[in-house]
Amino acid sequence: MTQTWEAERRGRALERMLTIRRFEEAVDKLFHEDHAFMTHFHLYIGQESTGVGLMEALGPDDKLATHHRNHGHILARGSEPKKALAEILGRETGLNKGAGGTLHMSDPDLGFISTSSIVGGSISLANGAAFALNQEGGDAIAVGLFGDGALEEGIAYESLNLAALYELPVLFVCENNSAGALGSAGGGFPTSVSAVKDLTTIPETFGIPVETVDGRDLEAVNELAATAVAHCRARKGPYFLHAVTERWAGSQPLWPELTTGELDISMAWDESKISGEHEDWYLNHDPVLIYARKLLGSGDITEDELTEMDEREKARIAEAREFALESPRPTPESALEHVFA
Amino acid sequence: MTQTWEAERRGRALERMLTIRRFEEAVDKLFHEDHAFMTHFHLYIGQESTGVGLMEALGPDDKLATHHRNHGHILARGSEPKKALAEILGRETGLNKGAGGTLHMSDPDLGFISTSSIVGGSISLANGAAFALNQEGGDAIAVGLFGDGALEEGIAYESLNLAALYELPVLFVCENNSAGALGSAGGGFPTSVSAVKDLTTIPETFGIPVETVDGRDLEAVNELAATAVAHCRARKGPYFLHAVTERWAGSQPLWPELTTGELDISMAWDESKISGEHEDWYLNHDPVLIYARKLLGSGDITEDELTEMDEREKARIAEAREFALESPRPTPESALEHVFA
Amino acid sequence: MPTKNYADAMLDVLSRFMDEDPNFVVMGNEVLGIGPEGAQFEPFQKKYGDRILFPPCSEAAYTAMAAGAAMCDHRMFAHLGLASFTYPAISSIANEISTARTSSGGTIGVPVTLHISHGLLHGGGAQHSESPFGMYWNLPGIEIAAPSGAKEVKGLLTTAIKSDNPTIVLTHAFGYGAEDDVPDGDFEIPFGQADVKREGDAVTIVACSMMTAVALGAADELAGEGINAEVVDLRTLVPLDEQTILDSVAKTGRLIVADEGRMHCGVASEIAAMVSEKALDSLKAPVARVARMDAPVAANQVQEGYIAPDAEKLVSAARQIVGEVPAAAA
Amino acid sequence: MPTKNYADAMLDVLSRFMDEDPNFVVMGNEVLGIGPEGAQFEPFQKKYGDRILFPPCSEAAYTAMAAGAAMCDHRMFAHLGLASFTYPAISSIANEISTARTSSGGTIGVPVTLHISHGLLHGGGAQHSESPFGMYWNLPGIEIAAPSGAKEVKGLLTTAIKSDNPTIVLTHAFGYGAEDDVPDGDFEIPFGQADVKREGDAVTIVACSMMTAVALGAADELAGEGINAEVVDLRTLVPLDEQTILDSVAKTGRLIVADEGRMHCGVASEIAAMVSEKALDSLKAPVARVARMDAPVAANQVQEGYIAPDAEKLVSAARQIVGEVPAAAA
Ligand SMILES: Cc1ncc(C[n+]2csc(CCOP(=O)(O)OP(=O)(O)O)c2C)c(N)n1
Ligand SMILES: Cc1ncc(C[n+]2csc(CCOP(=O)(O)OP(=O)(O)O)c2C)c(N)n1
Ligand SMILES: [Mg+2]
Ligand SMILES: [Mg+2]
Repeated sequence: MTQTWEAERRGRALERMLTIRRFEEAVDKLFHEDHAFMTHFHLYIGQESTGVGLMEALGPDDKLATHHRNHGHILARGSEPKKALAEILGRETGLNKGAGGTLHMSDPDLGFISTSSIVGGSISLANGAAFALNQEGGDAIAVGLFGDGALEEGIAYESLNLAALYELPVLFVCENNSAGALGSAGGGFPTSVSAVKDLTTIPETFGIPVETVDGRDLEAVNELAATAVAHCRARKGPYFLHAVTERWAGSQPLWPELTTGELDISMAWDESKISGEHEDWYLNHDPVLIYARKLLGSGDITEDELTEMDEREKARIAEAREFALESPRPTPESALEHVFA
Repeated sequence: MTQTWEAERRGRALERMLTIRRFEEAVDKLFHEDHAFMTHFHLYIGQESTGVGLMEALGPDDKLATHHRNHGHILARGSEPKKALAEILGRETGLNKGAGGTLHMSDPDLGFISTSSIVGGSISLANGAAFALNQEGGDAIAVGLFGDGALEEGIAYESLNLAALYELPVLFVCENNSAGALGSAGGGFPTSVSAVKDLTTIPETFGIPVETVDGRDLEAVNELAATAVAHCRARKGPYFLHAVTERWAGSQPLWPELTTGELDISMAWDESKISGEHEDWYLNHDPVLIYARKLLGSGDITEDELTEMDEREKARIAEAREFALESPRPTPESALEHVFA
Repeated sequence: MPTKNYADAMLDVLSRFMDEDPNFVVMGNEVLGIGPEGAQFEPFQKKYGDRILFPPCSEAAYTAMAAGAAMCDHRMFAHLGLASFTYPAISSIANEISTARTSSGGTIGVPVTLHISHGLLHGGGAQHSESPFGMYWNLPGIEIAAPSGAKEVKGLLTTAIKSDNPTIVLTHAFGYGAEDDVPDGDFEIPFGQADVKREGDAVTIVACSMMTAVALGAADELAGEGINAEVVDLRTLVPLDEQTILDSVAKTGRLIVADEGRMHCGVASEIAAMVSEKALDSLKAPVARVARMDAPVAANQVQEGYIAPDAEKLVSAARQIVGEVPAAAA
Repeated sequence: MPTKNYADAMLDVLSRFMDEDPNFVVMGNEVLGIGPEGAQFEPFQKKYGDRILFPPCSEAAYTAMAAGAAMCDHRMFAHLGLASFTYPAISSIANEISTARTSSGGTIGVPVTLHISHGLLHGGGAQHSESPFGMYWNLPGIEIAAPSGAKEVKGLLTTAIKSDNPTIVLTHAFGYGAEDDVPDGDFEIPFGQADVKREGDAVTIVACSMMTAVALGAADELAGEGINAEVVDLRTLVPLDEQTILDSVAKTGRLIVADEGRMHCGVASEIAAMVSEKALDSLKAPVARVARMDAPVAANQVQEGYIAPDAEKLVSAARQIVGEVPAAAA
């Protein structure tokens, strides 16, 4: 029962995707150009539609456990870009006082529990949040966010079994970004080095309902997520959502690069801007352009409004960037402050 | 294409089952009556048909990795009962100089690699043996022996994935002895605490061919094993054999007890001997009695021959018992002899 | 004071939190071990069954599940079984539980209590005899208690469950039946307070877990020879009560550390190093580590006994270092 | 001698065994790390591709697979990635690999080499910065090497792969690019031989892995102050070259241990304990442990730097203990 969304809601969703995209572009520059941080990092470019579509379906009391590719999840849930960016730069003003960084960024105020960058970790921790929420009564649910590679770890299978056994209200969201991935051949982590041809058969084995959705399609993701969330709220046990997206070319190398350039929003209406090696990406995979075209097509937004919206987001991220760069670093001694309560 | 076995082969198989049964009865007495060893142990009673049927299908160059319930595997493969019993008593004359005991008994001369009592361990190690044999060429295969509980461990799933990915010549033998198990309710280890209703769907998920067989039926097990072994020898990848047996009442408590008494072989022809709480066990589940009846029925063996055979095995185990009890213990200093090469 | 064994002491504590805290949950199999004391679990199970889980053999995942619930401020008690069975769960412990508070900038706590059975089992072999105090002490962010008897089990387990930090409580797999006078009602033993179980002036024996009883036995024997040993029960490794150890060594000038864990990078090494750093001048003789030798445990009592720390080894170590010429006079 | 970095040194060794032994297999992802040196892997991959595996993210199972093959006498090399990623595999390492020879009565060996990248990454955070020397040293039956530079990488890795025992070789995740003069051809560094990298008489600095370079830097600075430090590179933890350490301490009378692993139950504790047991009389001043503080690593260089051992801390530790009044005169 897809009811089309009202323009205003669509606008908000597109805006959030733009926040994430401009944010990730800024992160990449802060690493490669500003050398403002030195660690390995992972960008959410190409998956914005999944994150935003999913978060739109959640409520304020729901808990989440995310993983190494968390920037988009945290922003989609509504965290302040400036605090997130400060966190990635390891500043005191960051969401986690700079101690989490890109790999462990989490926003407890928005229901995020500890962010694990150990592949498979988020699945296992999400079970715990679901267990706690179940114990408390009410209808809040837990969401475990992870990638296709997580299904290579044994703990993922153990956790699916536990979730099914204890009928935990947990929504497993597997963002399969390996479609068209070159895996190790491309120098990237060989994600989905699996003999399982269709990942949905894994949750099925444990009797967990599962559906696959095109992760590029924000509204489709949201519709499926709404169904899944309702299932968990009704305490019918866990649900597994499999969102498939193309692996963004920029994440093929081990260290992300803006291979496809900074987003040129005018590509949403001006085909002439599109050409070259990444043509297919701009036309068929970039979820921001896809959704922008949809909204232009339906008349929910005009080119000028879109340009304006994008400029607003650029400015917002530019401010966040300044905020982060000017934020103080933690004091050395504070390294021992949060080891114990 | 079941061809019936010639009497002689059947005799040998029945004899081996009797060896195992009398051996396990001796182990139980050595613990409860003689207090000749103090550790937790696991008996193979009720599964003799699976072990013997399987080993009959293997060749001399095949490698095996077994687990905590290994006595029957090692005897079925042909190890000397006296050396096995000495091992359980921790004597120098044991298969592993008394250092392995019941939990880690292994017979490298017969192709057994290290015996792990960590649930899931044998599956993961069997992959390695299969990998090595594959590397060497030839057609030898590896066998991983484990219980239904092993499929609760993450490493089991990781290992199935690896076996499928690398098309390893490994035969996974899952002895599901939980049919009718009371699990934790009965005070036993809660094996098969799994949301997976049919364990065969697990290997299927990884594209590994799987068949279920009645573990009580020695010849059926052997026939399926032969097919499975041929599959692996032909380097067609792994195979998963699921052998189901009733959980023997004696293993319900955490420490095995001869709840069903010592085997009275005359129950194979004299129904009047059978009564009481364990009637169903004697009639329908004790694999030794089942096979004995079959051979009596087919005329492959007579009551007298059967009695004689059983007496021979009893005497053999009695000797093994003496041998083990009289064997010297390792010297204290030898504790450090085999830490490093 | 009523006499109780470890098992009863544990049930005292678990029942108390079951009654106090509707969110308190106990998960694990054979929580009271696989010996006869296991039976004592039944009445507890009957009463609180709906908040007791018997998880599958999935140590990594149920440890993480307990941790995830604790990250939502639920106090969780997870029994992981024998120490060897905790190894599949170490990623959940080391990567998730020990780091969450720091990585979140202090915003996320993990009030989970992990209960582990450790120790030599008289023939248990290499995979059922571990005492990995050293491995866990090498991790940050986790409090570690090692009760020496039933009284300590009650007092330390209570403090552990009340703690806002993740805690690991290691009790001896052979200890469930060991009895002691155990106070009724609310009884806590604060973390970071070692207990001088026996006063003496000739040599200090710092003991971990059940080695405390072994050390007291050795002390009796030594007393017969006129060697008056002081026995210090560590009680908790994290936090460590350095002062009580240093005071004792200042008095005796001699240190023996008794631990069932392996020697290298174990408890004995840590205590010896701490003293050599902070009280070298107090030492009149070399430190002696009486710990498990660095070998896997062979599955027979003879070889197990050879590598195990025991009263005899403590006695001869004491004789030797008491006989030593003081370093100062060397 | 040609100058090579860690990565080249590793490839020298791996190529040599690929050529010598048709059963030799290399498995693991990012064997040469995720830095620029990763590219050096390509020619090797082209040449020996059929015996190189890029396993799924299943550390427990592929470590056990390597072990199982090794139990069939195949020499296997498995790269497990960063130390944090080895935690899911600890059961395979501690329960299977370390125990097989003992449990089988000496009949089954496990000639597998596990390669692990350890160390602080300038902001890598709590799950990418581990140096678990202590946790692994607490296990029995496994040889452990900690190369301090490219030359040691070549010499020790060769010895490790040749060994009939399971070995763990920990190289620093930031070291792949570090260059050194590396001998061509067959080059082995025997296990159990520490290397005195710098002679001195005022204080002994025993260093593990890359801390050797840091210690040499500190020694230069100390020399300027007239403090002549001797720097001992441990090279292997198991077996440990106690003699070289004891000889040095006998000469200098002062000991500092430098290790990137955490303090408690770590390398520094073990060395300090060993010396306090075997050479207390040689010590003229308290031992000093300069190791990583017991805290998870916050993902920023400021807090990371605070808990990390460095040259400055080594220098001030040296100044202090050299200034100490000898215990003998106390
Ligand atoms: C236990 C563990 N092993 C290895 C790694 C290294 N690693 C980081 S990201 C990654 C790939 C994860 O792929 P996927 O789960 O699909 O997430 P994606 O990056 O594709 O979004 C790996 C193997 C890790 N973080 N944890
Ligand atoms: C990792 C681990 N966790 C727990 C145990 C304790 N344990 C010993 S046997 C057993 C049950 C195994 O059941 P199954 O695999 O079906 O074998 P069975 O005993 O039924 O033959 C368990 C949980 C163990 N040995 N290893
Ligand atoms: Mg992926
Ligand atoms: Mg079973």
